Amino acid sequence: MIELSASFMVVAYIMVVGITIGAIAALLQKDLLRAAFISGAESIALAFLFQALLAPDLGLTQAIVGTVLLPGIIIVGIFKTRRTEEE
Amino acid sequence: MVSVDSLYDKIKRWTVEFVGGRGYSNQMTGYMTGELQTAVFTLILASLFRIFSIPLAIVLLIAVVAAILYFAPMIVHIERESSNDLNRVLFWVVIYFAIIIAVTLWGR
Amino acid sequence: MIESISNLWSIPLLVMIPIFATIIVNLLFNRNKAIKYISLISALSLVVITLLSPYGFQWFTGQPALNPNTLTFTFDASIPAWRMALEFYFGPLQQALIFVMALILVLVIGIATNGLTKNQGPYIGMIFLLFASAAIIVMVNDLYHLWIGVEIGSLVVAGVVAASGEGISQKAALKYTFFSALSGAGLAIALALILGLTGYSNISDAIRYIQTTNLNGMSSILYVAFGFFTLSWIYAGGLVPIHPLKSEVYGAAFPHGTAMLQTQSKLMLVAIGLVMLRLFGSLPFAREVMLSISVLTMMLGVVMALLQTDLRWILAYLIVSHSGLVTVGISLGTYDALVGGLFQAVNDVLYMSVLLLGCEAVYYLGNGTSTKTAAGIAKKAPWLALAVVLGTFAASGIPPFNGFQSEIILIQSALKVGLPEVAVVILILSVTTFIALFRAIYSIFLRPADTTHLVVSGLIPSEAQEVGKETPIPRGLYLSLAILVVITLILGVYPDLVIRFLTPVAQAVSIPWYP
Amino acid sequence: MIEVTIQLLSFFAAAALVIIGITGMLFLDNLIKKIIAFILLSDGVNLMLVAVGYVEGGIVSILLPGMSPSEFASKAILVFPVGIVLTNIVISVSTTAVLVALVIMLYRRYGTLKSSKVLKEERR
Repeated sequence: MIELSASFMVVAYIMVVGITIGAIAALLQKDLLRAAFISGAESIALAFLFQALLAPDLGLTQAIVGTVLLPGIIIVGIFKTRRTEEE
Repeated sequence: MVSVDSLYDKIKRWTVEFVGGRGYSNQMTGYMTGELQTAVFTLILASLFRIFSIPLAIVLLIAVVAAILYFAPMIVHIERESSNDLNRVLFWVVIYFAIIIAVTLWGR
Repeated sequence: MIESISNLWSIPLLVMIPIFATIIVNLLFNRNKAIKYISLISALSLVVITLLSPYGFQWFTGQPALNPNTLTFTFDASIPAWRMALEFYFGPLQQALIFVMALILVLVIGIATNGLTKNQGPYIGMIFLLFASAAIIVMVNDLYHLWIGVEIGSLVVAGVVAASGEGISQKAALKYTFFSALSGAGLAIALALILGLTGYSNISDAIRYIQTTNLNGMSSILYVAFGFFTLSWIYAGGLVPIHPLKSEVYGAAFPHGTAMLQTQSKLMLVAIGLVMLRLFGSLPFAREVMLSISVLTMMLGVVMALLQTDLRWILAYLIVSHSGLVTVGISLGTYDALVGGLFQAVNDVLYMSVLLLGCEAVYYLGNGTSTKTAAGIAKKAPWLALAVVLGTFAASGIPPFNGFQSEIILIQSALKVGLPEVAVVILILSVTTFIALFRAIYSIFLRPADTTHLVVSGLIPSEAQEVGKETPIPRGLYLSLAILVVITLILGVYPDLVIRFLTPVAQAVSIPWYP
Repeated sequence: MIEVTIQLLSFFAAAALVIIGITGMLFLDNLIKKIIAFILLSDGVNLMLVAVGYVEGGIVSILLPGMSPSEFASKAILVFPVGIVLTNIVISVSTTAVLVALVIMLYRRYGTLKSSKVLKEERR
C-alpha cells in the first residue's frame, strides 16, 4: 500500500505536467522518429500515474506496451515510409 | 430588336448555368431532382419545429424560404459540405457532438 | 441461491464458430477448395444453430437471481439481483436478426469463394469476423461486450474494405479507422461515465439504478454519456455527419462484401439504438435528437444518391439513407414504431442485398457499373434485369414486396404520434429511392448498347472505368439472387412471419411519445 | 479550497490528453502524427477510466490471505475499469497496427504522408 505523502504528491504533479508537456512536444516535432520516442517517454509518466492510482498491473502493462510496442509499430511505419514531415 | 425572355427561358438558363462547366450529362436530372428534394426537405424540417413552439416554426419557415432563394443551387453546397475529406468530417462531428450535448442539457 | 439457471449452449457457439472458422481459413490461406467447404459448412451450421436454438442467457460473471420466475426478458429493465453481470441474451429478436445475417453470410461466402482467387483465406476470415462482431452486439446486454463488439467490428470493416485493393478503398479504410478510433474512445468514455454514475456494467442494472435512484446533481453526466453514445451510434450506422465516410466504405468494397457490411452495420444500428432507447429514452430531448439525426440521414443520403452516376455509389448512399428509416422507428420509440423500425432493418438487409448482388453481376459483364459505360445488359442477362428491377420495387416500397410492409407501419406510427412531417419524409424517401435507382437501371439495363460511345465521348477521361473482359455470370449468383427475391416476396405477402419475432422486444422496450 | 488529490490530478491529465489527442487528430496534417495523436487520446481515456475506479485511501484489488471479503469489498478500488483499460490497451495496439499498415500501403501508392494530399476529397 502506498502512503500518499507530500513528496509523493510533488512527484505526481511533476508526472502530470510531464504527461501534458510530453504530449504536446510529441505532436510538435518535425522529426517523426523523435515524436515516437517522446510519446514513449510520456507513457512512462502515465505508467507511474496508474501505479499511483492503485492499479499496478496496468502500470506494468502500460510501461511495456507504451514504451516498446506502440513506438515500435510506429517506428516500423516510419522506416517503411519517411522520417521527416514534409512541408 | 430587344429580345424579351419568357419565364421559361430564364429558368432554363439558370438551370443550365448551375451544372456549369460539366456540360450536358445524365447527371443533370439528378441535380435538378436533388435541388427540389432539398428544398422540400428543408421546408419540412423547419416545420418540424412546431413541436417546440408554433411561432418559432413560422419564423423558421420564412427564414428557410429566404435562405433557399438566397443560396439558390443548394445542392452544390450540400454536395460540397458532405465531402469525404477526413478533416472536414471530423470537424462536423465535433460540432455535431457539441450541439447534441447542448440540446440535451438545455432540455434538462 | 438457486442454481437451476444454466447457460445456453448456442450463444457461445454463435460467437465461437465464426472465430474458429476465421482462424482455420486464415491458416489455409490459398487452398481454395478446402476454404470453400470449411467456410460453407460453418456458415450453414450457423444458420441451423440459430433456427434450432432455444431462448436463454449466457453469463460470465453473473450471480443467479433470487427468483428465476421473474426472469422473463432481458429487455425488461426490472430484473432483480444481477450485479456486475456480463451477460448475453438470445431471444426472438436476436433469432430473427441473426438468422437473416447467417443467410446473407452463406450467400456471400458462396459468391466470394467462387469469385476471388488471391488471398482468399484472410478475406473470408474477415467476413466471418463481421458476423461474429454483429452477433456479439445484437446479443449483448452489458456495456463492456458492447464496446468490444463495436471495436472488433470497426477494425474488421477496415480490413474488408481494404481487401478490394484499389486506392480509393484503402483511403476509405484509413478514414474509417481513424474515425473508429475516435468513436471507440468516445464509447469507452461513455462506459466510464455510466459506470461511475451507477456502478453497474450490466445495462438492465444500470437502467434500474437510473430509474429508481435520485441522481439530482449527477444527471448532467448522463447527458454527456448520451452524447458519446450518439457518437458511436452515428459511427456504427453511418448516420449524418459520417455519411460520406460510411458510403465511401460501402462503395469501395466488393459489392458482395458490402452486402455483409451493410448487414453488420444495420444490426449494430438496431442493437445500439435499442440500448440508447432503454438507457436514455426517458430523458427530455434525447429521442428528439435521435429523430432529427435520422431524418437528416434520410434526406442527405437520398439527395447524395441522386447525384451519383455509378450504380455502386448510388447503392452506397441509398444504404445510408435507408438506415435512417430504421432509426426513425427506433427513435420514435412507441410500440408500432419499434415494430416498424426493426422490421425495416430486416427488410432493408434483404432488398439491399438483392441490389448489391445484382451490382456484382453487372461487373461480370465487363463494362463496369457506371451509367456512362454500361448499357444494354437486359438483352444479355434478362433474368438479372428482372431481379434488379424487383429489388428496386422492394426498396421503394411498392406493395407486393417487403419494403412496403415496414414502411406502411412506420408511416402509420409517425402519424399516430402526431408527426405527419416524418411520414411525408418517409414517403418522399421511398419515391426518391425509386427515381435514383431507376435512373441507373434505365441506363445500365434498358438503354440500347450501341449508343454507349456517344455518351462516353463526352466524358472526362479519368472518370471512365477500365473496360474489362466479359465473363459469364456464375450460377451461384443467380441462385442467391433468386433466393433473396423469393424471400422479399414472401415477407411482403406474409409479414407476420417476421413480425411475431419482433413484438416481444417492442412491448418490453417501447416508451410512449409525449409531444 | 478543494484538496488536490491524486484522482483530481489524474482527471486533469486525462482531460489534457484527450483534448490534445482530438486536436491533433483534427488539425495535424501528417498521417503518422495523426496516429500518435490517437495513441495520446486512448491514453487519456485509459487514465480517465482508472481514475473513475480509484478509491481514496483504498488498496490494490488483490485479495491477500487473512483479509475478509467484506473488508476487501469496502476498501479495494473498482476492478471493472481496470479490466476495461487492459482491453483498451490491447485494442489501441491493434488499431495502431491496422492504421500503420494502411498508411504504409497508401504511401507506396501515393508517395506522400500528407493527409491533405492522400485523403483529399474526390469527386465522383
